[in-house]
Amino acid sequence: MPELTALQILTFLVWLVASVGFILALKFLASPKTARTGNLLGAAGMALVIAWTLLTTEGMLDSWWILLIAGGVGTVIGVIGARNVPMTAMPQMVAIFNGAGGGAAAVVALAEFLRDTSHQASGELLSLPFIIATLLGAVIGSVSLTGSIVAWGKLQGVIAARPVKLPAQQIITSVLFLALIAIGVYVAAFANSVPLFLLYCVLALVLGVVLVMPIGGADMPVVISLLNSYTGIAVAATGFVLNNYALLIAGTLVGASGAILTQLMTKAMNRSLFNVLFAGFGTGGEATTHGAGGEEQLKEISADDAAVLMAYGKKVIIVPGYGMAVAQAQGPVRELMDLLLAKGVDVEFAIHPVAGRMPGHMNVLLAEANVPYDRLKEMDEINAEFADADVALVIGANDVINPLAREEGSPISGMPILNVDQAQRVIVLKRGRGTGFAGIPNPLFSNEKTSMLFGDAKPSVAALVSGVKNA
Amino acid sequence: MPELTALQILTFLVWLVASVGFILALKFLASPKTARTGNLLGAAGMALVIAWTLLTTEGMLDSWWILLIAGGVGTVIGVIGARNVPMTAMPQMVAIFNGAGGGAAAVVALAEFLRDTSHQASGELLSLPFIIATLLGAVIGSVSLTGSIVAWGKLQGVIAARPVKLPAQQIITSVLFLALIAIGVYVAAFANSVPLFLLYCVLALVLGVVLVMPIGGADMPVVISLLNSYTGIAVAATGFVLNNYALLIAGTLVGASGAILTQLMTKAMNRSLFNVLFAGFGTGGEATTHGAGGEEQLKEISADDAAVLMAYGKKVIIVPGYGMAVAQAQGPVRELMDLLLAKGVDVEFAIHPVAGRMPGHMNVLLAEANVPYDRLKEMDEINAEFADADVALVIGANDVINPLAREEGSPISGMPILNVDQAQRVIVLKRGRGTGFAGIPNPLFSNEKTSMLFGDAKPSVAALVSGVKNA
Amino acid sequence: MDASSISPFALLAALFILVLAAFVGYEVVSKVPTMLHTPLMSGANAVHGVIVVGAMLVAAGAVSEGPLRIILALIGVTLGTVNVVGGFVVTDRMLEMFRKRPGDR
Amino acid sequence: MDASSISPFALLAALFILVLAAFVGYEVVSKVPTMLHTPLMSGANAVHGVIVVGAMLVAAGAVSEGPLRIILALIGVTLGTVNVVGGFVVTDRMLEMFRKRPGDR
Ligand SMILES: NC(=O)c1ccc[n+]([C@@H]2O[C@H](COP(=O)([O-])OP(=O)(O)OC[C@H]3O[C@@H](n4cnc5c(N)ncnc54)[C@H](OP(=O)(O)O)[C@@H]3O)[C@@H](O)[C@H]2O)c1
Ligand SMILES: NC(=O)c1ccc[n+]([C@@H]2O[C@H](COP(=O)([O-])OP(=O)(O)OC[C@H]3O[C@@H](n4cnc5c(N)ncnc54)[C@H](OP(=O)(O)O)[C@@H]3O)[C@@H](O)[C@H]2O)c1
Repeated sequence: MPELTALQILTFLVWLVASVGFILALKFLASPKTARTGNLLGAAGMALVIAWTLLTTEGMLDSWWILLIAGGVGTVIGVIGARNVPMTAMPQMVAIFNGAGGGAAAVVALAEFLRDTSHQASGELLSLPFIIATLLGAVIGSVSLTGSIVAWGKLQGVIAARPVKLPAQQIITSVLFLALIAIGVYVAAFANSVPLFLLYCVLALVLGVVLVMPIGGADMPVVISLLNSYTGIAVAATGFVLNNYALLIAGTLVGASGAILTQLMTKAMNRSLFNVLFAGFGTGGEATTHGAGGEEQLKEISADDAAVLMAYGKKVIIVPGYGMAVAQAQGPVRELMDLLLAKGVDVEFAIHPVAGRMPGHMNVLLAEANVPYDRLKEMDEINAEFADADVALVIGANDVINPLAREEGSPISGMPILNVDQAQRVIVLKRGRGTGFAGIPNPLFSNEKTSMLFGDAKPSVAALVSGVKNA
Repeated sequence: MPELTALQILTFLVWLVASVGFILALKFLASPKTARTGNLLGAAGMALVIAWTLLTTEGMLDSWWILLIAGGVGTVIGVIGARNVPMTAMPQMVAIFNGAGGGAAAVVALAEFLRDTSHQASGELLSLPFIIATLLGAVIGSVSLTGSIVAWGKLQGVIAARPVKLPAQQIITSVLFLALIAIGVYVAAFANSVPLFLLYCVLALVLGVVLVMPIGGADMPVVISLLNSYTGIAVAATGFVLNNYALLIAGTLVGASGAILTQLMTKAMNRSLFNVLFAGFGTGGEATTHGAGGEEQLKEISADDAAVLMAYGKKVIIVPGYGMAVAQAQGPVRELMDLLLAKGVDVEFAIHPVAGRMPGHMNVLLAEANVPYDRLKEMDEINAEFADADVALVIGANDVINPLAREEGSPISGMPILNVDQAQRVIVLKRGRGTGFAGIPNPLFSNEKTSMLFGDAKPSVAALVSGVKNA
Repeated sequence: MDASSISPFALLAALFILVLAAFVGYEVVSKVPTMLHTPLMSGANAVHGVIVVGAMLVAAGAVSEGPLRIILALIGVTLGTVNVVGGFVVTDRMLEMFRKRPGDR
Repeated sequence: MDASSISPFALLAALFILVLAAFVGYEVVSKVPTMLHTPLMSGANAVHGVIVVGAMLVAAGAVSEGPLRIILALIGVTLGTVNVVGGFVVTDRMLEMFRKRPGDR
């Protein structure tokens, strides 16, 4: 390695500063108070390294129009997408951004391969660590790109959300894997062939589709988190190829953090990652929402009666679930909280770790509706308090309060649940007899403490609001 | 940088593996269950890197007798010291080991300086980053060496434990600092002079003494933790000089962890590091233990009466403090616990974060006596439970239960304390009217709920044990 | 630095950095509370948007290297920009909602 | 590697490693509960005992470099060995006491 110029030394220092920014961006997420500052620090580090690369790289400004067009288009898409996406569509949005990153990593790996083979004397091979990292960046980035697109499609309803198994799913997957390994080894060790590298990328793109198609729509958040980790690894690999420590560190950070986040998510659902990826379990909200649920008589309650119960109680615990997200009912829910608090009723929210369809889903929605976050209690904290509650108001939650989880033999067995059944009264808001994500009946609904208030959660809550006003 | 040989590449990998071992050694301390495994992993990493260096370094085996003598002596001292030290003398022991590390770092820095200047053409200067790191390693290592020795002496009673201010303390410290800076700059930038470097080391040794002498014996644990961090930094600096990543990473890890541990300790005492280092606050147990305490009548209780109170209570909370450590009473305390549990009394221990004279002091002692660690409750957890306790049994604790901390104007104001005064009855075991570490009276002792059981804690607890047996 | 001629020392240094960064990522993220897991996902997503820097390096000098490279540069920079801009903006939008102090209305 | 001729690149790599290791140290240690703070102190103490490796490098070849170097090597290796051996043994001794499972007698 030749001596470094002053410019190169400064470049290293810029990378270091940017990397510290990235670390702080993740570190400051430890508390909602510092999280936003952290994100801004991350963005500042990013701006620094982008600006530095722009201004100091030889030949960069010759390509000004490429940067202007591509950067402009990318910025417009990014900003418009990010600004306008409804909170319920957040997982899809993250999937798209993640896929874009994976695609970019694959493109960079490909371009590096092309550049370096073009300088190569015939018969000579690129150094092994270099070509291995290039292949890794290309394959993982490609899988992440198409996998993310499929995940987006499933959540957006563009592709069937149910698990779509190909005719010979296992065989196809195995063949693809073996082909990728074989071509990879050949390209690395025997001939740095451009056509084979391209074939390699195409197969990886196909693999991304094949891997995600058989997974149910409702499991997509786990898949997206995993693909996020993959993109991180792809970026780290290209960082290795380019000997660029900003990419290396950022990619590794994300690779590690995505991996542990995925693990935390599957653990909260009491499933293994293997089960998520290969068992075809999640069938996606709408598909099976209606029909199941059995024939038991369910006791109904009118909105006004429910409102009176709450208004004259001492403590109400609200249990939001996926249905609140679907109905976009968080605004009215907050109004309800305000009214009850004004009447001297103690109101708290019980947040199950996997309520909704993405981690922290309920927190984001309720924060959007300005519910102060010290009213949101995590499961372990609130479970002891249900016994003191006059009313547990369940808004579109189902699996996370299903007592079957306490018994053997159901798909959710062993998942910790909210002890809603310990409250004096349980009022459940849902549209009909639909099951939740796991597709199983919920005996809580026929419990004698429970009364149902049928209908879409948004008008139902609005009715409760006016009920409380009049009470 | 020339191409690396295979041996050099393997050396890097050995460093990496060892570094992971060091990280895991610290990481696994997050839980008592994994802590010991972690320590073994750290030791394994250490053994690996030592063995590798021994076997692969050119010229190493020519010096076999140096290694044999020095390694043998060091091992004997280390093992004998570590095996035989009583738990109460742990801080001193850590101080000695830490000082040894600091001294070794200074020696290595000095030797590197000598080796490199001897190869130097006259008038030529060593590269700036290299010489700066060498100077840092030498100065910090030297300060750590003598500072640790003084800390050891104060705790061991070899040197007066009270703060010993030199006649013109501030002036001497300032002059030393300025001299070190001036010589350092001169040696680095103008002449790599060996005599000046030696003078530099000597001044640093003096500085270590001058900095620690004015600090009270009881503040030594904080000082030792800080010096531990210093040694880490010195080791990292020599790692930089030798371009040895095992030293660099290990030193940095310890530097960072020592710094945050020091911060946690001062925070738990509600003081600033500045206050600890410069205010001459801690005066050390024995020195002022007797005399203060005022003239109020203190109510006494006999051991048998106290035993009856506990044996027929439902819940007893034991509050151990420094006095239990001095009296080595942990064994009898555990017997007492066993007896009470056998009688159906619920027994728990309230562990204040700064009870004793080192962090986790009480935990170590009680663990030594086989008290299961789920009976030890941290302050935040247990404070709510005192109201339910029939008896709070205070064994040689004082400051950590002093209600003056809740008021303004005392040296411990603002320090969180254990709410012992909320128990039905408080029984205090101490020798006489001695004050605690902070040297202030404790109004709790004249509280009407409180009864004193005077005497050394060990026989007192033994008396309680036989009292409970007969009750 | 010409990438394909990475020295073994640079490789080894990168390996150390990789291992340490993985530890940092793991430790830092395991302290994030569940309620911030969605912003964490999108924040981490934004961080790997730094790949846009790699794409810019593809663009540098692309004009003189023919249309294939220009096309790759266009695609790479567009995708990378979408990732980085979208990622940070959407994370900021989510986190803004968490900004309210406890007790606020 | 001759130390005094460290290349700028090696310096920079060391800087990255330093910063990342500092983060790792900070994060890892801030998860250690109070009750393990004393073993933490002595465990960290043992870890910096790796300085004995530096002292061994002083010893290597010392015999041919005269008495001063031999003395330095003797002192350095002795001190380093005390640090590393004593540190790990004493930490292990302390941690052994914590090994009992909750509820054991
Ligand atoms: N949080 C995550 O990260 C994550 C990720 C993947 C999977 N999951 C899984 O998702 C599930 C989450 O449980 P959950 O209790 O929140 O939800 P859920 O079990 O999916 O139940 C949602 C309920 O809301 C009702 N609902 C739907 N739309 C509604 C509307 N517009 N108005 C009123 N009610 C409506 C549905 O019944 P009707 O059809 O009768 O209205 C349904 O029973 C868990 O099984 C979890 O494992 C979570
Ligand atoms: N834990 C740490 O890391 C750390 C570090 C530095 C400083 N400190 C400081 O140390 C203090 C710790 O508080 P603490 O409540 O544990 O202890 P303390 O306030 O120092 O009080 C100890 C008490 O034990 C009694 N005692 C001494 N020897 C005894 C014996 N053989 N038998 C029975 N009683 C005996 C003494 O009274 P008699 O003389 O009347 O017997 C004294 O009042 C705090 O002020 C803290 O800030 C702690």
